[in-house]
Amino acid sequence: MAVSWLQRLAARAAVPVFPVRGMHGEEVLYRLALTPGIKLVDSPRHASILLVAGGVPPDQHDALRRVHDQLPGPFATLWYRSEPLDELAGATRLDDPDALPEALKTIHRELMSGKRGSSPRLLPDEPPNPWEGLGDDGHGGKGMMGGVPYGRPMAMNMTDDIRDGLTLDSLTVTLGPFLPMLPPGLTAEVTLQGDLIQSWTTHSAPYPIALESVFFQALQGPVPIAELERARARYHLKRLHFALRLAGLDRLALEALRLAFAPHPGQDRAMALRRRLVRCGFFRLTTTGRGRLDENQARRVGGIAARAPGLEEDLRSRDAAYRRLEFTPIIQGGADTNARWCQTLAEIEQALQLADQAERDAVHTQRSDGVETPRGPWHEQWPEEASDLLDDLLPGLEWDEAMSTLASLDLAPLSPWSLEETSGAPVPTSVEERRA
Amino acid sequence: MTLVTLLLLAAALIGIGFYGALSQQSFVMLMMGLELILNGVMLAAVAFWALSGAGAPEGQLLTIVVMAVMAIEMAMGFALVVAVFRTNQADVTEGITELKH
Amino acid sequence: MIVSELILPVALVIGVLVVGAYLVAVLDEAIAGAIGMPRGGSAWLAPLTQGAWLLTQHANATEAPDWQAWRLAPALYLALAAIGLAVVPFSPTLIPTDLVTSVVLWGSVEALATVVIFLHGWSANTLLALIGAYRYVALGLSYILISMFVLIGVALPAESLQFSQVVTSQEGLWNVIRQPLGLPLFLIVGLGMTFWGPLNLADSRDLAGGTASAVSGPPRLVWNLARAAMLVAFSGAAASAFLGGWLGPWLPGPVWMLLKMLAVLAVLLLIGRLVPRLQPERCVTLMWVVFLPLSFVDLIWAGAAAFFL
Amino acid sequence: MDYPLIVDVFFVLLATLAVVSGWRVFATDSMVRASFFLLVSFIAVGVIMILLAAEYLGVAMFFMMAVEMMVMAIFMVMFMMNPAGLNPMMMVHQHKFSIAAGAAVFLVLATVALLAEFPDSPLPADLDPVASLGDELLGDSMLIFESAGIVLLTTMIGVVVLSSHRGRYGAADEGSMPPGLVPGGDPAGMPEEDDEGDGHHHCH
Repeated sequence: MAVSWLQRLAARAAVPVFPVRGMHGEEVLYRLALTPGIKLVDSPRHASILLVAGGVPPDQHDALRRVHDQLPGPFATLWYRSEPLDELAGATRLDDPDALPEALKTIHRELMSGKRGSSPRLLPDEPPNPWEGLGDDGHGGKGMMGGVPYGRPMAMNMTDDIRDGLTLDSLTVTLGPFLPMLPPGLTAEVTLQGDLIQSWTTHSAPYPIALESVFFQALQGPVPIAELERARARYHLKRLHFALRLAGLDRLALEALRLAFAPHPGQDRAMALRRRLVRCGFFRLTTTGRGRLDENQARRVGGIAARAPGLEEDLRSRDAAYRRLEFTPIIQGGADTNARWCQTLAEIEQALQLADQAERDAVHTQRSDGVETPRGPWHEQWPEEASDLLDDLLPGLEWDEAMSTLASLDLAPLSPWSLEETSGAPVPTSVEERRA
Repeated sequence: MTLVTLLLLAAALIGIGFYGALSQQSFVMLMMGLELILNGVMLAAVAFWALSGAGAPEGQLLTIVVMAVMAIEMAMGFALVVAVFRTNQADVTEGITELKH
Repeated sequence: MIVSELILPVALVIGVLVVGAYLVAVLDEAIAGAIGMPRGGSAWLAPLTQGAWLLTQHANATEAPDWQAWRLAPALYLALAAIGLAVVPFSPTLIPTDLVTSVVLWGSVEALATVVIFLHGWSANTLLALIGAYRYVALGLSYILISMFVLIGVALPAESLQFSQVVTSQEGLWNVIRQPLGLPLFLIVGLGMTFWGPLNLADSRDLAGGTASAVSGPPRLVWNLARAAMLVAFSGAAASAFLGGWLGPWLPGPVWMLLKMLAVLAVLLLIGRLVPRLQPERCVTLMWVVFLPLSFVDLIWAGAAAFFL
Repeated sequence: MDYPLIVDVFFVLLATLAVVSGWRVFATDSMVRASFFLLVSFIAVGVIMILLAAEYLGVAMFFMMAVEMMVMAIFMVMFMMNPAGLNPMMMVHQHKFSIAAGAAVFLVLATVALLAEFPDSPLPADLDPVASLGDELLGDSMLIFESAGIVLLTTMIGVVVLSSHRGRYGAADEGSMPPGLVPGGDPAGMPEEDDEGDGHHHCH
């Protein structure tokens, strides 16, 4: 029984999971990243389980079907806090984050041993763009020009090149909403020339992200600054995790995540993390001086992106309690990717230091008319969703620069629900009251 | 593997290269034809060196020179393609009716 | 005669490649565990289970790929690794292929690897793989030159283009000391030709796996195997060119050779885990502006050393 | 000179490979494939060279051609509208004449090969081809070798000038114009009758 021997071995492999990041689905993925025996992969071709984490809006179900059909058989789906597609009504659905790792492992085992059949294909297996070539030799047009042989124009360039003066072939594609390098939910039509982005048109904004409930409580009344600041550090550390993973620094990415989930993260650990990042060359080799925001853009994005170029916008400095802790906003001198990461790391350290200090003296916030969220000031209105500024920002960048710029910018709108509500933790009552 | 068979192979490569160089409209394809001709030439040179020239070192030297010629041909060819493409947006040989700009 | 000239060398090359590739996977897993990545199961078993899983997974199709090239590219890359290892001497007598120009042949393996990796990304007919392929060409054309100069440097004191002569020439002093710039530069070449760690521009995470992003099942297994095998072949070349190959006291030659290869592998895998991926533009700039001039310096140094020592 | 049977078998295989892939260069739709078919043809010829004891030249052929064809493929992608060969494509002129010319060249050369008498003097047994080549390159023929080097260097400079985006008086695609001899004057060094306009832009 050679086959069953192979299958038994395959069943013991680390479970390769391709996560579709739906609305509020990210939190559970951070936990999965720390789980041994589970491997989150970047391409659906490399996975045996499609994990749909969080809801997907109906207008993106077609995209979801396409991702689903890209998994090579045998594969299965698991829907975490998400309604399975109509065709897949029988698929496993799960709402309990703690049961997720075990469920994934079980599904993988069953799939390998043949107990569970592969998920059915949802779309017909036919070319999306049928042959429409015209002309004597199938050039697809008159003479040698024009025509759309496979639903795509011939590789000719009608727009001007923006870098080296050679107008060469350009390639127009639609990216998102589930591409793992982009913020979840973001879709864009992108024209590329080689790996140079020539144009970027954002079609739909990223899904809203949930803040921890303490930020909502801060608008109701005094909250402990220690809690607020630790929540802020956690938020930034999770973003840092994403960027470090993108840069191929898996180990430090996990270090950032472990720090985020530590019960009492200390400032010294954040400083150690920063030192290790400097030492391994993250700032010199990977981040770039690209992705520069002008002042208006920086103000629109808010938060880190605004403070990095030197706009001292921070609601915390209006609060007397913060002033007592000797809080002053940190600023950097640049508006590029590099400066934003320096700013992020500095703010993580600052937040953890404030938390330590505030905890000693049990300091609470004093003003509750506005709160400085990690995403920007939340005063009378929400921090604004700003993904359309990518249309101006990204053209002219290489793919890698564009992706690291995207990772350094926090453009998603804020969710009206708190992280605890969306990820299944007990909801503090004050949030419920506020909504009622 | 005799001198005659080697030379026949070289002749075949040169013939195909000749066809390509004459028939192709695209510059880059035309250059491929030229390269194929030089391929045959190099093979013939090495065959003579090994089987008919008693290992005279000039036989190998000739091949090295042909390789250098190939590199030069490639580089100049590509530079011309780039220059023509800049002005005419085309890479076909008919694109160069005048080469001043 | 057939046994000694055909079967033994082929068996040696295949054996070292397969065992070496397995060890690369185990070593990488062990390093990952040692520096604090979550680990499920033993490092010894992980490559086998992963391989078994890839064998059970179906090979997928993309829209209108260049089928022949797409399926051939992983196999060709593996074949290149085998050719590269075939010229590496394990002892004065145990040399799979003792070609007179083996150092130059190693250079051609590097150049052909660029072609094969480009083809792998190109033929899948998907965006991210294509970007990976383009990027790799830029990197490949940069590291080939560096490698040429470094290899000419080791051929100088040996007065030969043969790896076995290069090893013999190191009896007094290993090249790693005689030409201090050589090994670091050559390690960069090695990272480049296996697109490993900081130089993983072809299959990087910002491209969701790059040239391998659209490959699944057995072809992906071959591709992963070929990458590991290429690392092994490279470690063989580096060990013979700079670390004195089979030379060493007490132990028999082949054992020394294998130990040195393992040391080179360990260094490469450690770099791969600790250093972030270079941004492509910065990478190409570094290659041409810093490392290429350094390789000139290395060559001049090697020439002067060969002349005066 | 007699080669063992195994060498003859290899030669027949490699010769077939070289010719077939050389022919496929001009018979494939995919331009990238065309450049790599040419590479295969070169590699086959390189292996034949190694069989002929020209060990350095054969191996040099591999790496020279690998890099060259890689660049060629990239240029194909950049300049051809059908680089992937997804559409059938035939871009030829004077086709019949070219076929006839190619066949004629082959026939003439083949006749020469078959009819001419070449001296039969194989390699001396004690010859070291690599060392002999090296001695020649840096000995008697040093001038030729160094001239080739100089020519290559000149080519590099010329090529950079030809293909550079920046002209002496500004970007090439903006029509580089020398400045006037007096401020605001006519461009210096331009013939009077050179009227700006349609003259230059021929899109076939």
